[in-house]
Amino acid sequence: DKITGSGSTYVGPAMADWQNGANSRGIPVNYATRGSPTGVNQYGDRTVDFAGTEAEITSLIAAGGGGQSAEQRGYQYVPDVAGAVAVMYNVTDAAGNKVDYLHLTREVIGRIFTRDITRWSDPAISATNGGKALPDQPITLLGRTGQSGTTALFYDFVAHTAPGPYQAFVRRNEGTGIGPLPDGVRPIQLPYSGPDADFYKLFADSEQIAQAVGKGSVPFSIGYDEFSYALRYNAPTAWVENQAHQYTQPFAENIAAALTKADLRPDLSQKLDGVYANPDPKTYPISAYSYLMMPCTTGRDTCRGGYDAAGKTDTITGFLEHIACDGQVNMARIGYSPLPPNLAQEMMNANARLTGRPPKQLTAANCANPTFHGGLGAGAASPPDPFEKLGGVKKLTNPGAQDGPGKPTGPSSAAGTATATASSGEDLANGGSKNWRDPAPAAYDHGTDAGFGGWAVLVLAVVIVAPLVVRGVVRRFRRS
Amino acid sequence: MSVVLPRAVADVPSRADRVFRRVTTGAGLAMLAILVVIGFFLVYRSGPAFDASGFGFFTTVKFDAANGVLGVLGLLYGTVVVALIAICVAVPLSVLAALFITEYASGRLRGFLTGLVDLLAAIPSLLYGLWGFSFLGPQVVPVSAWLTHNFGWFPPFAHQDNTLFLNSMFIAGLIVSLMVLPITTSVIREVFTQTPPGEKEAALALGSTRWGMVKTVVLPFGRGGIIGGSMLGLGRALGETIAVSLLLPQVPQITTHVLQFGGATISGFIANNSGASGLALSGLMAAGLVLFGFTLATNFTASVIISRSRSGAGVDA
Amino acid sequence: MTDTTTVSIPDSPPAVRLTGGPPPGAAELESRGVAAWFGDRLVLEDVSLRMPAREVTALIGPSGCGKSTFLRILNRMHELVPSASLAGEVLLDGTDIYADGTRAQHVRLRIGMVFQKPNPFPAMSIRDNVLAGLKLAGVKCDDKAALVEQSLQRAGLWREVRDRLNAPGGALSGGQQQRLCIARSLAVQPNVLLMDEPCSALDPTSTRRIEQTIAEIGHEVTVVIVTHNMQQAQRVSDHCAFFLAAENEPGRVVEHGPTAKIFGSPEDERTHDYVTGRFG
Amino acid sequence: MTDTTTVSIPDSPPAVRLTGGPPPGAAELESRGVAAWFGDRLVLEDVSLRMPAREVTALIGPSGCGKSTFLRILNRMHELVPSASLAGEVLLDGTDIYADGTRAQHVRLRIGMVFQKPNPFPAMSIRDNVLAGLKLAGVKCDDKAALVEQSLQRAGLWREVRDRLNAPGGALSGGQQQRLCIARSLAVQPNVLLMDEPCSALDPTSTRRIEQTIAEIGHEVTVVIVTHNMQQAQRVSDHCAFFLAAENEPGRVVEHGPTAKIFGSPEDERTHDYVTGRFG
Amino acid sequence: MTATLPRPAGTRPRPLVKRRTAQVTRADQLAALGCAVSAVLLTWFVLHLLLTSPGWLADLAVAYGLYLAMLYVVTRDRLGRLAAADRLVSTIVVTGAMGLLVPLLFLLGYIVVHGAPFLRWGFFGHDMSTVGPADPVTATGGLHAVVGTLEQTALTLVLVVPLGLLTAIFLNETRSRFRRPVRIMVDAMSGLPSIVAGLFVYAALIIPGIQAGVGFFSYSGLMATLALTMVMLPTVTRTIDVVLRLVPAGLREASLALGASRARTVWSVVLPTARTGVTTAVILGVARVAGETAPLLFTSFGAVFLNADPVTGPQESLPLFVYRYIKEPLENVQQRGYVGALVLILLIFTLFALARLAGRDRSKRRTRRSTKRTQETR
Ligand SMILES: Nc1ncnc2c1ncn2[C@@H]1O[C@H](COP(=O)(O)OP(=O)(O)OP(=O)(O)O)[C@@H](O)[C@H]1O
Ligand SMILES: Nc1ncnc2c1ncn2[C@@H]1O[C@H](COP(=O)(O)OP(=O)(O)OP(=O)(O)O)[C@@H](O)[C@H]1O
Ligand SMILES: [Mg+2]
Ligand SMILES: [Mg+2]
Repeated sequence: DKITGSGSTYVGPAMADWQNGANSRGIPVNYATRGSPTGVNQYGDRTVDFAGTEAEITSLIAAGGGGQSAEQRGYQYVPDVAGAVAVMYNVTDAAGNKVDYLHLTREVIGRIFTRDITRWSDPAISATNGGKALPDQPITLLGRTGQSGTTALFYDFVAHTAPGPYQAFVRRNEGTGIGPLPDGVRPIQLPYSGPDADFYKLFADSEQIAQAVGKGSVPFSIGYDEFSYALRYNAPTAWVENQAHQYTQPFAENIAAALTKADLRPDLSQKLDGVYANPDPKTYPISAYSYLMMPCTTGRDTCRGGYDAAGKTDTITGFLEHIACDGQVNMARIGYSPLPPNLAQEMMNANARLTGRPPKQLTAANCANPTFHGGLGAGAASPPDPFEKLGGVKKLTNPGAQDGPGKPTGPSSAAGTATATASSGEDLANGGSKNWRDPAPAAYDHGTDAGFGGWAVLVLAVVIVAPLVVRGVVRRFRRS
Repeated sequence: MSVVLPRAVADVPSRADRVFRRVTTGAGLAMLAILVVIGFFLVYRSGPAFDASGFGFFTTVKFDAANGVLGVLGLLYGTVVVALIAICVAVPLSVLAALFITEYASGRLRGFLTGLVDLLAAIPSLLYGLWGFSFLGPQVVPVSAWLTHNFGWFPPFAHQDNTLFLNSMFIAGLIVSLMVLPITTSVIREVFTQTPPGEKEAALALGSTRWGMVKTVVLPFGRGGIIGGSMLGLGRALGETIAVSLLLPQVPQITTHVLQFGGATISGFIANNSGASGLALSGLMAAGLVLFGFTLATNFTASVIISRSRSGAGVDA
Repeated sequence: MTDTTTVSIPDSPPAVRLTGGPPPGAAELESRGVAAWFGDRLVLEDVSLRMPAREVTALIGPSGCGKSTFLRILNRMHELVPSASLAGEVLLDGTDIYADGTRAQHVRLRIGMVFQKPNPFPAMSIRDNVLAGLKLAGVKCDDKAALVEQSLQRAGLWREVRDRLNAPGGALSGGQQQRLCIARSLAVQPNVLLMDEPCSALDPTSTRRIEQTIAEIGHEVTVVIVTHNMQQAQRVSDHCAFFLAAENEPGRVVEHGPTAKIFGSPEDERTHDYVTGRFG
Repeated sequence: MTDTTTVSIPDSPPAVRLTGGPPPGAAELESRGVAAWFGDRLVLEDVSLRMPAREVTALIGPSGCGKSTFLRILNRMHELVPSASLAGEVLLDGTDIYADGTRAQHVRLRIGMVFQKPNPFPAMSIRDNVLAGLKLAGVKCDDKAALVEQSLQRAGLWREVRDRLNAPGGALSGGQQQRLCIARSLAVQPNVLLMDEPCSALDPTSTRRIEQTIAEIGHEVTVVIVTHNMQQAQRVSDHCAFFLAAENEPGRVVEHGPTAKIFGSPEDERTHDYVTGRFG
Repeated sequence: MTATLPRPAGTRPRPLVKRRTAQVTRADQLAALGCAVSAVLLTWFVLHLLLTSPGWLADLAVAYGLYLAMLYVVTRDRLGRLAAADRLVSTIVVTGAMGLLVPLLFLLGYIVVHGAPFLRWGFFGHDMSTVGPADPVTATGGLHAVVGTLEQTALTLVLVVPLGLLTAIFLNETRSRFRRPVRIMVDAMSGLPSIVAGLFVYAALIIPGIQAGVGFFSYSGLMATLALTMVMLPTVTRTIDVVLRLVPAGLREASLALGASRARTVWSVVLPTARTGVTTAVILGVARVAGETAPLLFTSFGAVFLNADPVTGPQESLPLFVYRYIKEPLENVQQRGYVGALVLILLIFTLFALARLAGRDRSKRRTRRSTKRTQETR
């Protein structure tokens, strides 16, 4: 039987790859990306057979986003792939040049997104960016409208890296969309009113955010999004400091490194404290697993029975097997990181919880998952941090270490060395005066009435009115 | 002479006629029934939402099932603003285009343009949205910037610092205006073609220029049609979904700043929340019902205006 | 009375037998105290006229006096207008066509009608147009080809179209279309034929042809014709009725009688004024 | 020639001066070898006619022979029909109105036209209707009230409407509307007035009034009138031209000359047939 | 007296040379050209030499404004105030008509440019179930979407045409007292936003159906069809209604006068006469329905594999196909969306061309009728 799933957009490209693989081996699977909460609700309404989600049911219920029906149907979480949330930004420096080298610590990110840091000139930001202050402009935050699994993941990170500001933020915004949150439950929705909302620009989907950042349409803004969208729209992505004080971007090796420290609770839902504080120097801290939500018969107290049709059970177990092994091969190439062996095995266990039969044991021999073979697959490697070449963040920030902080922060040096962000480099760097990406293009600036209108009126008068007046005078003269 | 009274005339229909009458009446009543069922169901299912928020449903800006806050005002506001912008752009263009087709273009061109208008109407809303999102939107940004810079004192053109011009109700309105152009143009064109040729010739025979003729005959005659066509366009604009859902952030809010980022419409909001369940779904139903009522009202006003006006006879949009 | 130009009319073709059609022969039509309303407005009052079988009766009068209305009452077309109502009786060979239980369809089958504007069915061929009456009214016929030929010949159209019976009816000229409509009405062999200004949209030549046709068929069916043209009325009719409506009053029959008398020595002065072209 | 009933016409009101309008007085109109096409179809051929100033010329002929087409050629309305074209010359006081650089608006201002169906601007008041020509053609006038009175008086409508000059033009009866149209045309003081069957949609009384009006203004402007009604042509016109189109041929002028001659002793047999009502 | 109306000199008619009666003379054209040139030059002078131009849009606007102003002034000088206003308005009207044309061309061009390079015949040969996100765009397969669109629209037709036709006949050819309410309801229904129709099907049929375990009511092409029917029914009914109204009343009367019953008249006279018009109306309705997206999100859900059975299981259609891919983050996946958009446009154009073809002889007849009408009005 065919199975249908819906939900997370975060896992969308991966799901496309798995569907294709599964379908070509005769496992008919159909998945639509409609957002995690939608997926969970449709799952609960039994209109789909499984859901893809990053938001847990508890957060969903806390935010009033539904979820009760899924509880009734019964569910288990099954991790399917590892991904990361990127931090994208659009900032210009004092000279009006586009900044594309931003390095941020985890704490600073947390404080920015809880509006503890509210201006780009904040010393906490300049401290990791060559010491030179960015313009004294308010920070505009970009986020997702409504409920989103990505939001949940990101704010879990924020909650851990800046707990104080986070608590204050949540308390401030209880009545403005975030909802009253029980302990440990993360918001899946951002405030749409109240004092903080003025500084939040909420977009309907990841694509709109990425486009806005990529096109530089919101000056002095920063937001979070799936990394693949950032790449697609050439949006500058921040380098994030990890526990080892290295700065990384969300490439597969960094995600994989980070998730080695992920704690899974008994129900397999993730506890990511370890990830955020992973001492591995390759770690990209905002990494997380994405989940499938599917029914089960035994082994969890949230189980409420399997599918009505045996065919569906067969299909989904086949699908999970495909994801666990062959499905992981391409993940690094499209912006994810493959599941480690233990979690791949968990997928088999999930199958067992659905069918009631003993789980299949995965080994390097029967599973193509690259992690079984000691790698991550093609496309996993991260480009080097552009600041490393120049001596590292520390050295840059320390004025004595080099011939001045200003120079390396210049756009040309960053663009020239950063391969990861090079795609955004070339045409963003030359933010000339006629470029409308510029927040205030020169021409409009000077084109006020005084300049433009005055001249135009004068010229018009001279060129058109004068001859007519002269002619009229001449005519009258002749007539008389 | 005594007063004559009409006599009753009864025809005896044949069997074929009786069947004919039954079948067609059945079809008509089926139509009636479908709508009644839809209406009834919408009302029934939006009951919980109305119960939950009472009259506040109409006065609350937010739509947030999380806190049990259900309100349609913000959505409705966005819907109306986008539709109004669309109409403001589309109607003048439609009038000009309709004038061109009926009064200025000759033979072949007229047929071609009439066909083109139909073709425009057949282009899917999705494609307009796609185009608007990836092409037109960015092109419009400098226009918005210019408007803000020079006419910022005019509230709708004002703009807060640090926001973007993309994803604005203005852009959405422009895209929707392209979608309503065909319908308004064809209604207005239809009305214009009904202008009595006698009056047009009378004006011309008095030595009038073409514009004089248009001004004294065609436009006054077509006034009802122009208004009615605009209202029909408005009805269409209110219901536009997918393009708007691609373009707007769908945050219910009330702001006069139409050039800047922000805005939500009922239909776009429903489309973006296609997985809602429980109270949220009920809320969406209620919002849908409000939208339905709103389009109904505009459509009816439109048809009343069209049929009341002198140009209305025989015109059916 | 008929035009003097003689056109060779072929020998009457063999009669074609219809089953389910009207009874054979012409019928007399008589109206008694007919009145007509549109909505609340009385447009015709107290019209009592006898239209003898096998003769041509012309209805004349200025515009708007109710001639068309009267004609449409004669074959129950009047009741098709939503707001219309009527009073009085119309006797077809002595039977009231408005009697209870009489089917309008049946009346119309017996009393054919030709309209002012030629209205052949544009989607049908010439042959199908002629046979349309049979098909529409469910009349059977043993020899359709013969019926088509006979009807077209009686309408004076046979020679012109015999080579293109499959051409669409809309492709003929105005006068030919009008004759096609006459042929179509004749094909069901009605007892009475009503004509409402059949020539007013036509050119002189076509008019002449149709007048000939009327003269021919006037010997076989009862013909009632409305016309604006005094000369035409004089040329084609045996009897004549003059309708007149004063301003804001219903139309009435001012005078009726043999055509010669109406045009030669009318009793009423208004008739005299009208037939001599003083108004109208 | 005019009807014998006399209606007291008030003394001619004081002349009103217009600036930017046509030159004062009547003008002679002459067509030379005029032909007209609709699409590829030639509907009128070789019409050469002189319509003398200050006289009434009637164009008669059966339907479809091109009278209206000819009339519309005389004031450049013909070219408004998309597919229409024409040949020949039309001389207004000796100048070709189709000459290069002549603007149609200007020609139409000098040659007024009254149509078959009354077509006042229904939403405008009676006064505005009369003044519409000035406004549309950009003619200035020093005393509008006087002009309105003068025009309405010449059209024989003044007494009936003087108390309700602000009533909408659409609220008048048909005959009044037609006279309003005449007044509207007269208000710009044209040199020629063309009339296309101005009475055919009207009742006898209105017809009579309009014939009187024509008789009056015929002494001041050149009038060209198309009519189907022989009696009317006899009553109102000084000259007469008979148009005729054989089937599938363009219309031509068969005969023209003084009205008395055309009706009394026509040279052409077809004219004779027509004016005695043999056809049409 | 005969002297006043002399026979034309010479018996032989003049050669028939059609005369030019154009409103616009050579001088007018030259004046317009001159104005255009000087407007462009002046714009260039002012905006590029004296000031810094804000962009091509501003150039265009300024040049256009200047052109209008100059044209007005020049014409007023040559021909007077009225003629100048006339010319000004003509220019503006032409511009307005271009406002109709230009966006259309841009839209079409955009989609063609983005989609055409990747469209292969293979698109119609397979579905997307075996195409991975990293595969080249040319490997895109849309068979499932095309099949879905065709099936859904065909099914919609099957539901809509009989009901719509009968209702239109009911409104036009009968005298029932329900006509008014039905007409009002049809009008009302045409105001039903498509998304609400989708929501209705979703909430009234799919969810309860699935929860009751009735396999029939789940995401499927049929459910999409139902939603589309609600969208299409009123429009089609109304257009057929209009077309039937165009059938001359004389034909109906002729038929009735021949002794036909009402049913017979409708079947043998009215419908054949209106056939082309009805066909056109229906095809145009189909074209509109084929591009409808919003209700499908709730009803047919979409799929990546071919599902030729419209009654069970999610089914893809072209609009969903486009919607699915244009929102994906990978560039080549987005391009798949454009390929789908191109195919959708092509499909709609084909339908449109069909409608034109079907409507052609009707339009001919209509022109004939309208010339007759103009004759009558004179
Ligand atoms: N369908 C209708 N609804 C209302 N009034 C009508 C209708 N048809 C005709 N009338 C009115 O009834 C009166 C008689 O009309 P009818 O058509 O019978 O006149 P007629 O003598 O045939 O005129 P004509 O010579 O112009 O054809 C007229 O005053 C007309 O306005
Ligand atoms: N707009 C038009 N398009 C095509 N043919 C036309 C048009 N107007 C008139 N005709 C044709 O030109 C010919 C002359 O028409 P015209 O109207 O001038 O005749 P008429 O003498 O005025 O007839 P009537 O007495 O009926 O008014 C007719 O054969 C007519 O069919
Ligand atoms: Mg009549
Ligand atoms: Mg005429």
